[in-house]
Amino acid sequence: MAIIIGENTSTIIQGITGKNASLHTKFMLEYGTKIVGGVTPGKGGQEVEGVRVYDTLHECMSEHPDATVSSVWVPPRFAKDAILEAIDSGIKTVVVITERIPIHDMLCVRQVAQEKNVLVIGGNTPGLISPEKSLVGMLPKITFQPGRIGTVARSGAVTYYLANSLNLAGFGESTSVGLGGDPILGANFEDILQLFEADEETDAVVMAGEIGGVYEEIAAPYIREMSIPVIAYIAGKAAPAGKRLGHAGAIIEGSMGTAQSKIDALRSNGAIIAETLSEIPELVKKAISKKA
Amino acid sequence: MAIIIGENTSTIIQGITGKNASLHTKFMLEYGTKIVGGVTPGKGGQEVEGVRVYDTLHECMSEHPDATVSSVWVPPRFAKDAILEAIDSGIKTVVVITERIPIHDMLCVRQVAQEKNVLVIGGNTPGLISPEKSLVGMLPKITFQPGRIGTVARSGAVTYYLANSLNLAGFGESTSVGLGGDPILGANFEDILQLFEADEETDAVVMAGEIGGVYEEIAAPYIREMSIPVIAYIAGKAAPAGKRLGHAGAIIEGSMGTAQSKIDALRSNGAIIAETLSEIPELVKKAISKKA
Amino acid sequence: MRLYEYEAKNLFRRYNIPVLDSILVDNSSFNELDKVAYPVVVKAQVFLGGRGKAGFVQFAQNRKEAEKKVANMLGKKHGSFTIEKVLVERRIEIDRELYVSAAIDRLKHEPLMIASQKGGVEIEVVARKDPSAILKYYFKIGAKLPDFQARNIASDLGFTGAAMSVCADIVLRVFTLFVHLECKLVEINPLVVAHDGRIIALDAKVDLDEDAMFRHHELKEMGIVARHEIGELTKRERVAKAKGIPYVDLDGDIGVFPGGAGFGIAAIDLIQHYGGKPANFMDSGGAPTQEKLRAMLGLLIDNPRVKAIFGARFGGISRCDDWAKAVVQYVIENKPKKPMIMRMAGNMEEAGRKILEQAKQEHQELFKNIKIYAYDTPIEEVIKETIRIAKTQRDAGN
Amino acid sequence: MRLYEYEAKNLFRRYNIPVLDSILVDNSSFNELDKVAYPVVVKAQVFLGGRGKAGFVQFAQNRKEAEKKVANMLGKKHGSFTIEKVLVERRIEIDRELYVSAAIDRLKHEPLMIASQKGGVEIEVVARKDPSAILKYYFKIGAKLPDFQARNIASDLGFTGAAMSVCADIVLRVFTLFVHLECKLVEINPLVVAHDGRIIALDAKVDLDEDAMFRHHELKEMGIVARHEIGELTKRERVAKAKGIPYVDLDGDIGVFPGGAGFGIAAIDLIQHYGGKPANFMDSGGAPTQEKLRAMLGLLIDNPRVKAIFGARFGGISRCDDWAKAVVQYVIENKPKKPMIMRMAGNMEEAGRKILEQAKQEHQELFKNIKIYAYDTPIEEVIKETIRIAKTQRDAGN
Repeated sequence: MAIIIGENTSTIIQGITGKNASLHTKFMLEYGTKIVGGVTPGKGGQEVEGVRVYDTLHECMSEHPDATVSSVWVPPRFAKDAILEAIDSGIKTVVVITERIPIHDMLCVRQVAQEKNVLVIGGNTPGLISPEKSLVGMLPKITFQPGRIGTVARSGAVTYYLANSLNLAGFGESTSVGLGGDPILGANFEDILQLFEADEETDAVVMAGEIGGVYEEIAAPYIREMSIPVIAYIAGKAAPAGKRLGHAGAIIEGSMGTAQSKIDALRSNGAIIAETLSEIPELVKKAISKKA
Repeated sequence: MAIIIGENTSTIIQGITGKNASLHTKFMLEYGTKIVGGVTPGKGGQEVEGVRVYDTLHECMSEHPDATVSSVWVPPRFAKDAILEAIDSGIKTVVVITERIPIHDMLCVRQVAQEKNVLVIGGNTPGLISPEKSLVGMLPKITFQPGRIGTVARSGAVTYYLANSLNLAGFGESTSVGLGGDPILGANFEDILQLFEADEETDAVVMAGEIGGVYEEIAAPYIREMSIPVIAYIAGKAAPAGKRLGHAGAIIEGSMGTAQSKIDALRSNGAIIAETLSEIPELVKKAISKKA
Repeated sequence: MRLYEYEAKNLFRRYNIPVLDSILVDNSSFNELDKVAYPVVVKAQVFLGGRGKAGFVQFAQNRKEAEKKVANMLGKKHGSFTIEKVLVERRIEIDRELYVSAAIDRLKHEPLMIASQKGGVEIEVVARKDPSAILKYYFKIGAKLPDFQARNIASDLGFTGAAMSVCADIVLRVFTLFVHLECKLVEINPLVVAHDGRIIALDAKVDLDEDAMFRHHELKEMGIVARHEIGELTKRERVAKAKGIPYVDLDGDIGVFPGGAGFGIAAIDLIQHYGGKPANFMDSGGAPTQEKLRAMLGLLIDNPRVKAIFGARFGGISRCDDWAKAVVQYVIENKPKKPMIMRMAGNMEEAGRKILEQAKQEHQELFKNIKIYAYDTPIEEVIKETIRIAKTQRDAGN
Repeated sequence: MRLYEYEAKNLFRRYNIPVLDSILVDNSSFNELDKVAYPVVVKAQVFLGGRGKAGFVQFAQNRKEAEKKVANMLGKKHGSFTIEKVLVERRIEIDRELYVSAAIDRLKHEPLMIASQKGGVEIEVVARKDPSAILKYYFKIGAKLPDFQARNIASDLGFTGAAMSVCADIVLRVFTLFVHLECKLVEINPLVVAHDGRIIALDAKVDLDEDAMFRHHELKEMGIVARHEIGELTKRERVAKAKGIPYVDLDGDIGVFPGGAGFGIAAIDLIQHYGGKPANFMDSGGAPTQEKLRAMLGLLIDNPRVKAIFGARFGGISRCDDWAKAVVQYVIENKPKKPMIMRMAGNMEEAGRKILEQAKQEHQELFKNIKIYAYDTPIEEVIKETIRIAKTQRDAGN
């Protein structure tokens, strides 16, 4: 099964004519992602990698009403409008690659997404992948293998690393989801954990958080309700507190959001804590065999 | 029974320290209206006719949680905020005396009122009266007598006239409601007709509309569903078409809103049409006796 | 409050909605015609529709022809309007005529944008015969029109690519103008695609909410102020307007001195119903001052057509005693001879009655033609009596 | 991005939020002290909290005393900050200290206003021990704060009558500033009631969203631009900043050359976990240019503390081949002697590998200290090797 995207998921690329978007459209198509159309206002009628470009998502959807996923690659100042357009057009999951979206814009997007029950992943997400089925975003395909472990991480590089080390240990992923690095995100850990919990082809979930923000703490209570094991890792234990680190999601703010507060919240709700990335495959193995 | 206001209805006056508001507060109190407080921002702590003035409606409501009606007498530029304050504070019926409220302000008010299920009467209403029980607004008490006829009119003077002629013919009113003369109103005929229909002490309703606007046409289909007779009168048959009459609600616009289009809509839905104000008492008498 | 085309286009320029360069010509500025490129369109500036059919939109190939057509138009009447200004614009080649507006749906009480690919003078016919060609986009008051919605409208208007973006910007600006200035209507009909590809608002209609104008000082700076807008005013209407009294001359002989907003219309109905002819419509507004009440009375007394005056005061926010005081003071100061038949009821009725009684006793001669009835006399009786007295006056040649 | 108190107060003035007149003094502008009325408060301009306890808020009775205290403060360190400017304000008598802010609740993802009658330095203690004294008012982003809500807040702050209206205006302006400039935080602590009845923002904190600053040109006009704000920058941090590279010096000897946003933090964790000491934090951002990649490498090579460099490229939007090209070009041009141990996997890994192999063959000597592992070597192995090599280097005295 996998979550959110599968082999038949029709996907639209917003901002498809951009340099990165068109390059990764090529990669996604090569991977097998079913891209049914692209949108760039003012460039309707063009083609990118054989994909037709529309002026509006509405127009694109009227020709491809089966599309459920769109991915946003537009510059930050246009991101809010692009996401709202996707929500308004009936898209169910919006994967927002754009990074550094203004915070107030994202607060507005969250509000509308919640009202309309739409899953917005990102901004500043590398995307998500259901290996050998579909890839939406810019994850490097080589890192991922099909399997029964779900992964969800805030950092793109950690997502790749996780998959890499799971694969080296003989595991593969049902789906790997990058939540994104912007300070205000659409989907949080809990949203994705719920999807994995409901997925019959996911045996365990690895979640990788980091210092800064409160997403890990918010998700913790839900872990207690889950039937599949959750292995959690928090990056940034060694990060210098009080110094501002460039990755916006990793700023240490207030008393919340320290590595320790996150680890405590997760552990006390039944998550299996990995002290380092390296020990994750071993912990996954144990958790699954214990359950079986 | 009566509708909206009865002898025990706790009422608040917004803008109570204004010249007209304080004068009519006196009249309302004399009539027996239970005014529990007044609000004028910046004048908290004063008294008007023995009624305590609060800075905020919130503060007033926290001391008088039983209040269900408030009446707005503030200048037009503050009316929107005062009405929204009333809605936010849990008031169920807002009687807006203020006239010439900007149209976009009233559109906003209507939107919020609808969401929160609050009845906003006016703007530019003379108010409403349940004779010998309660009076909210500036209707002249002398004109009204208790009885079993409901009246609802757009113009204040027509409301007075109606009651006057019904009384001279031996009838009285359960409640008389002035909808108000502004171009965009809160409550419309249908809202009030529904309340009269549900009121056990109302035997018939007289509705008096006028040229301009679409309120009469909108209400017409509901009349068909009513069990009590509706006698309807439309003022302005003799008004010079195409000339702008000062009473904003009476502007002839487009093909809708002519006296004839209103009369046709009302008649075809079962209303008894009065050609002149004068024949109303006779029509009421007939309608009631026919039904009994 | 409707604006003239040239005023609306000035607003359009302020909001960067593309319009043609144009010049405004009146009797004193024919030399403006040197400043425009020919051929041109000459358009009378009037509020009333149908100016095209009435011959008040004309083409001119050159300055000479334009001058002739302008001169011909100025001073003519369109309905009750005298044409005082004409707008002269370059005539352009047009490929398509579209329709775009922002308006208020009074049935749903919601603002909306309306767009159609079938713009032009026949848009009402399209709306009736082919409603699917008229697209409606509702929005919440207070909310911004999202950019994507503007693009959807531009796309629905048949634009693609770069032209879609240009049109979406125009749609956004129409919306912005509508919201910023709290309009009742902003309408472009037609919005045209010129032969050279430009998208231009060829006509412009803006209807403002007078009651919101106090918030928009920029309008005053542009010379747009609240005004009487329908037809040419009579002398008396001008006087009334200057005093802030809504007043319209009618052609009967019974002066109507109403009390209480809204009753003026019903009073006219009643007078006509009983066979009388009202001489005017008038509205006192919510709480008229003494001075205003006296001015209202003065308008009727000074009108030679008026044979008798019908007055009615339902005292609400406007108190009977104030009303009585104003009447008494007017009578004492002006010693009018015309009969006045009135009815006074409502708020402060007793106090009003005392004032009138006392004045009547002190100035018996002055008040001999003045009758003021109370609560217990039906208004029909008062009206019938007024009609009867007016007839007597007419018959007596007064 | 936090602002200095004086910058925040300039914004407050722009939004008509009442603050005291003040002067800004640095080493070159002591004569400004003539322009203020005494007694005064002298406040160090730093981002770090706790300046009061650290002695960086002082009173002065007269100019002489003020000059001494200013001179004493300038150049001192508060945490890692050097105090470069002080703000000097008239000292006033205070009756009450309140708290007002507009902020973002990151648990609910909603903006809100916060108010408390118990303002002052102990507000955090109040929040912990007496949470009911902290009032929260959530609002929807995009919506205006209704006037009545501002009045409710003013009323909840204990104001009545005219003072309530004054305070409600301040609350509205705080809201407006927060929304207009898309702030993360606008905070007044304390908002004071002066003995003479005035309501004044005695302190001012504003935290801006750097990612929204492109929309707010007025900030640039006021001299407020995106900047590194925490502590004093090291020389290398200044260089990095000038090149747009997020970089923080740490005190270890392993240079971290990350690839892919977010991995920098995890890399530091891993190095520490295996007993190594990272020399820096660095972030490449989403899609670094060749030039930026070479600059990042240069920062590490030029750092004498760095004994070995650990690099990792997970090619996503940043492609492995681009990364490999940048490394090769840097090595050929700069002939670095420091060992570099790297791992490259992901997007365009094959192409990257070819570039590296070819360079290695062509420049064997230059690449002898450079090892680049692939997808199939776990990153822990690469890190462990880096730590081992760094130790060898250290032991060898390199």
